[in-house]
Amino acid sequence: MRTTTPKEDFTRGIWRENPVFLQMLGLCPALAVTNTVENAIAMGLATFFVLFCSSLLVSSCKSFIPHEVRISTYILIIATFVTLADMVLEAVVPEVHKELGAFIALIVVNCMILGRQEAFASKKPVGRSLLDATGTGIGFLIAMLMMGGFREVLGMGTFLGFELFGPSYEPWVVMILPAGGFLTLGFIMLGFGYYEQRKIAKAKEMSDVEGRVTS
Amino acid sequence: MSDQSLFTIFLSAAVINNFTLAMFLGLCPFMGVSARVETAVRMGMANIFVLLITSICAWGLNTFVLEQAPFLRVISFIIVIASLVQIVEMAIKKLSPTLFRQLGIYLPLITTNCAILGLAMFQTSRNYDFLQGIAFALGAGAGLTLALVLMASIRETSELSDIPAMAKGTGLVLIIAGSLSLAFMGFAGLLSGS
Amino acid sequence: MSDETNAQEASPVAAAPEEPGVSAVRLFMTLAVAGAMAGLLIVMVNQFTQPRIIAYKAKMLKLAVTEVLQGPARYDTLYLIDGALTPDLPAGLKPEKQKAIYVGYTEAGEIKGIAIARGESGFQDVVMLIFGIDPATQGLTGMKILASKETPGLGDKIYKDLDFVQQFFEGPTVPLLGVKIGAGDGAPNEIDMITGATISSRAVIRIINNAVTEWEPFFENLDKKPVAARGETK
Amino acid sequence: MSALLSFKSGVHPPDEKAITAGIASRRLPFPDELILPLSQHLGAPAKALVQIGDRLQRGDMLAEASGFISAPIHATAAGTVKDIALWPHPNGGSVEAVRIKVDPYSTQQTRPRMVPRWEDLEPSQISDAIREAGVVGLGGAAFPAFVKLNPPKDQKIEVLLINGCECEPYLTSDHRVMLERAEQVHTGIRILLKGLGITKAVVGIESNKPDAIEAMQKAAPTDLDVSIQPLQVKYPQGAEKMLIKAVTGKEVPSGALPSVVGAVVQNVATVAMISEVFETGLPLIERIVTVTGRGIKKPGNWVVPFGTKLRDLLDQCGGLTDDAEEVVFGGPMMGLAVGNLDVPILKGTGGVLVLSKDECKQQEVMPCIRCGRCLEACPIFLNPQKLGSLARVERYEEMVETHLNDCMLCGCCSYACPSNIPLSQLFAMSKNQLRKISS
Amino acid sequence: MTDKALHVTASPHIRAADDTPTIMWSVVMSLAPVVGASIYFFGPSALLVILASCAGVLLVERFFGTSGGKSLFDGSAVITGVLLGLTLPPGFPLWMAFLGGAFGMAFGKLIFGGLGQNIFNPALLGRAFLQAAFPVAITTWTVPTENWLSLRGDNFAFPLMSPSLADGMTGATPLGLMKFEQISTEILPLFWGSTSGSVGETSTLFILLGGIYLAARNHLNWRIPASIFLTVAVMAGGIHFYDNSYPGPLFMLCSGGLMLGAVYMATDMVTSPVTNLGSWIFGFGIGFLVVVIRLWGGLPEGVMYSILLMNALVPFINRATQPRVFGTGTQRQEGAAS
Repeated sequence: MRTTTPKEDFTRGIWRENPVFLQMLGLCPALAVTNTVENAIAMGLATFFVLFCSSLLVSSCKSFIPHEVRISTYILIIATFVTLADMVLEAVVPEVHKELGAFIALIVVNCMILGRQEAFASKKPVGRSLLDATGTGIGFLIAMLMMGGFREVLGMGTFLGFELFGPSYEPWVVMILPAGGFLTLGFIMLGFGYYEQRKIAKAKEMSDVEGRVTS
Repeated sequence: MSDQSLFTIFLSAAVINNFTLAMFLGLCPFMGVSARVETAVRMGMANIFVLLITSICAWGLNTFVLEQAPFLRVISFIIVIASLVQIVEMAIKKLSPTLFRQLGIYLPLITTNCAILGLAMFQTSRNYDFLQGIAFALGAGAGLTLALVLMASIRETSELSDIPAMAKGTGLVLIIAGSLSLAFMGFAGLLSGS
Repeated sequence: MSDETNAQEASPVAAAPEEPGVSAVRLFMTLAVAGAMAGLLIVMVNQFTQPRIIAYKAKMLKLAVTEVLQGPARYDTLYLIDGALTPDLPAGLKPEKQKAIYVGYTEAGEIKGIAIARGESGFQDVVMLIFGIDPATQGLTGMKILASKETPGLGDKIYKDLDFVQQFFEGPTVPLLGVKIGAGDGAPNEIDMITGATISSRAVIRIINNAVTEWEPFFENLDKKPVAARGETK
Repeated sequence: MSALLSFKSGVHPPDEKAITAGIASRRLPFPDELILPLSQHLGAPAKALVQIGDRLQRGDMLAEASGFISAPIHATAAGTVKDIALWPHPNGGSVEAVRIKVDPYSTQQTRPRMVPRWEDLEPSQISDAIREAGVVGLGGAAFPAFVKLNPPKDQKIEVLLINGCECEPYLTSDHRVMLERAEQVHTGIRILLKGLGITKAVVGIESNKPDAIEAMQKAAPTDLDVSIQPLQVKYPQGAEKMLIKAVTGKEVPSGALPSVVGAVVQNVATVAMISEVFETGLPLIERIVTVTGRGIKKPGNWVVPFGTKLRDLLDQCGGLTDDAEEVVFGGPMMGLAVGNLDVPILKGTGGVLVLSKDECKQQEVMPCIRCGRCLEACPIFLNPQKLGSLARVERYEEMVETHLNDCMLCGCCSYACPSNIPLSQLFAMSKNQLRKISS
Repeated sequence: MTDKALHVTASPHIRAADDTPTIMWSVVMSLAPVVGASIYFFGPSALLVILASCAGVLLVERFFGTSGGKSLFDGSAVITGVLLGLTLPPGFPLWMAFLGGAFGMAFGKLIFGGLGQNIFNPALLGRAFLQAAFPVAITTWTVPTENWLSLRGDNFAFPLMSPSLADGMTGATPLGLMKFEQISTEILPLFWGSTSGSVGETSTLFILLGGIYLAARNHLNWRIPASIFLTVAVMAGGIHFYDNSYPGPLFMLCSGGLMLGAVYMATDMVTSPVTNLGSWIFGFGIGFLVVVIRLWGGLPEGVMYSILLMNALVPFINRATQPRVFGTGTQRQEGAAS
């Protein structure tokens, strides 16, 4: 594995290797609970919490965990923090908890978290792991916010409950339905694809120009 | 809430609130394994099998073990399911090496497949009894398989088309999934028609 | 299957030569310790959160019952045990798993109404609601949707459209009959349905009618057997 | 119509046979020069036996067969070998050919008999005689005719099928053969039956040639079990497998030869020429060729010596019209377009088609709209739609799984395709690619 | 004789007369009476809605299509636009119709690579999107007004804003009446088309005429509508016979979008199976789903969803109904045995 700087550990997950948009991890929550910005933020924060705590624990205990049972142990650790997050959310913000429902428990099976443990926390020192977890967590939060924002603004005409376009706005109900989740992520991925293509085209153009100049 | 008939539960999980297209569960195989119809079918079958076991286990754990400690559900479900999938994996490896090779890395992923844990959690929060749980698991499995096979056959066809470069890969799959989800909305209200 | 082969199969990528000597005992111990610690942590946090969660649930239930019974002086929870209603829950049974109704009383100790919760399939998924009924007049005293995934902007009008909800507080008699707005002839059991959300409207009406049918046999006994003041008071 | 025997699927292109069907065949004057490519048949090219300057009589063998599936080539007119060099071939590209300067003063009379009388031969010797006479299938594929007379020992031949369908639109050479040489055809059948050691033959003729059916029926011998079977007009009725299916109801298994189902198929023109070969004692040196289409001034049917240059033949027919667009060797469905008028007429050339602009208007290729017409057209029941899309993305292995090798390139799918996708061309190219990959 | 430049093309050198643009334009032409009838019944609103959806489709095709506008002339995009317009209510806001056309074209067709490569019928996908996005507007059926020239609803609602509709201007479709109020509609008006409903779906007569014309020219696969009609008639008939509170087969066939869907949407060549057996299965599936959704589903109408669902199944049907290749399979044994 290529060595990375601490700064890279942190920034990588935020955008360049965004867990949702570029690694296609954690799709289930990114699609299921992003119908409002509020839900998206709550989910993002809960996931962030679990990721951060699990990374902390895993990277600090990595020398005690035999290789054979590492996955089981990671899952156990993650599940513990998920349960904690679940209980705390239910006690503190019961309304949001009701909206998110079983999807909080499903943070356990968010491949992004297990993936970070296996790929990073179990191999790197605590500080680096926390940087990585923070970066990835922020990346996930950003993705959730983008999804939630797009869907809530179009689907209800509001952002975090604030009306944006006045009372006679015609909401695009489809956006807050399941189909809207797929379509929104699809639009974003198409945007990424378009950007990628343009970059490739530009690079090609540049090399063509250079080729012409040198020849 | 557990007044629903078995058929209602089955139909709801299979088409009306399709596990993948409306509840977003089991997306990893949906995006990953759904490039070939044969693999999708087998993956679906493996899922149905694991879902059934999960449902029975979740019901057993809830009724007999976790009566007093509901807060340990997530942990105990995930552990029991993980061990079960391990066993299934070994069994498949032994019984059908071809199948094992084709499903490759996705079999262990069934453990961390939201559909499995999701089934256990939803079944619990809806207070399903044993038979309702079975119906739920079968419905969910049928729904997953249906979505997988549809997606796989559509992708097989689309592979031969001139997909615009920007849509190659995930973009197209998501748009297809969105379209499927739109189409499945036609089943809404199927059980409440007067 | 031995542990070594198992581990190798599970992680073909782990090319690092492993010590063959990691004993099964150690593996087991690691998991056991981790499990024990996890359990401990969860139980500890649970100690703090559980009371709040229970209190919140109770509060929400009380709010709902109070709303649909239009402010009873107090109400009792009656459980259906072995085909009879009883305020006492036999030991070992969990309250949330039992079928129950909530009987509200006036200051004078007369029955003000009965609140019943029930869920059935709506347009998308299960619609869960609670409603109050006055057994004397067979008229509803209120209705509140507890949970629903009905289509936003359309089916969700069953709790967002206040005109629709208000009708259930105005004492319509059971069995309810859904009619198109303006198409009714003024009978006391008519409910104007929501334009464009007929299925969801009908689901609400159906759920209430079914609940009444199910619980009606018990209504008469209630009158004869006023329960002593106990349970929660307002 | 529906009562007539046929196969499933296929297409119904307009037959356009009226242009030449009524024109009796005439002998083409010997040209000044003949071009005889060493590869005029399916299989290994023949090996030249002559040298520049050699004087040849009409019927002299100038190249011998080189292998089991191969055929000798004979001089089709008396003259001098001018050159042995590469020459444009109708299939495209150039192949080794013997150029003969025709002796303008020769009477082109027949020398003493080169082929023995068939009556004198044992059954087993008949096939050898046919082989020596250089007879190949005149239906188009030019498969050496004797091979079919030697089926594998474990396969019992029950019936000889004579292909008089001529299902390609425009062409009428077989039609003329049946009208003008019905007796000869029946003699040919007699010879082949003797060679095969069986007694049953069926002649399949598409019902758009009632006069040919009548002529053949009139000439049929009474001592042999030969029946004339009218068939539905449909392309490709004349393909071996389709003819067998139509007449016997049996399907030749995928990848197998007709002998597996007990049938041997010969083209009606081949049979007539076999008879002629034994009659005259000369090897196969000429055939009837239809020159037709709206791009030729005087269409007709001609008895043409092999090696005649296309240019000479077309000149004889008055030349091309102004709107002539494409010259095709063979029929419009499977024939090959030629770009060079110097190519010679070969053993397998049943017709020369000169299409006008209107007849072969160039149409833009559109995307496939999955209308399914190619599936309805394919006589082999392939899925050309899928094969076509696989070919587009060059997934040749999957094409083989989709039964590409069963495709006989009949062109039905291309004909039917409303989007003008050159399906059969794609399949031919894919087959070539696969051959390259495997070799 | 002078040599002239000869064309050298691959065989076959002749082609069947039908080509794709011919087929497409003949479908458009056959829709003309349907469009005419819609204008007759619903006034200028009908034309406006059709034009708006066509505009959405054509603009997207022009600016995002790969052929750079050439495909505008093969008729395929026009069909999508007209068909989408025909499935919308007459009073539908034009901006929504435009959006539906644009969505259907972009995500139903272009994203799959354009003409011939899409999985879902683009017109119906556009409509499904509109149905999910604006469920109220798309089920608001305006009643006919006295004045033929007046608009039927709020066609000119400001983009992104809700249409406004005065009370009393809306009615219910025959299917809605049947489902929610158990009121049946006479067959004759259904057949002629003078009922409320989407712009182009009401007139069974004109749609059937168009279908017969296309079938006669072999421009549509008659097996698909035939199997849909058959399935619906048999199922609805059986259920009606068993419990006559359910609508009868004639009502089922003539009401709602069944005719339009069966004749023009389901038969879209690109999104229907390539095999004949597949076509029968496809039609049967659509008919079955239509009856199930109409009788037991939440919506009064299910044709759009039925077709989309079966569209999704088409690649699978194509796979499963591959024809038996000549000389393989069962026939071979028969041949070998005899």
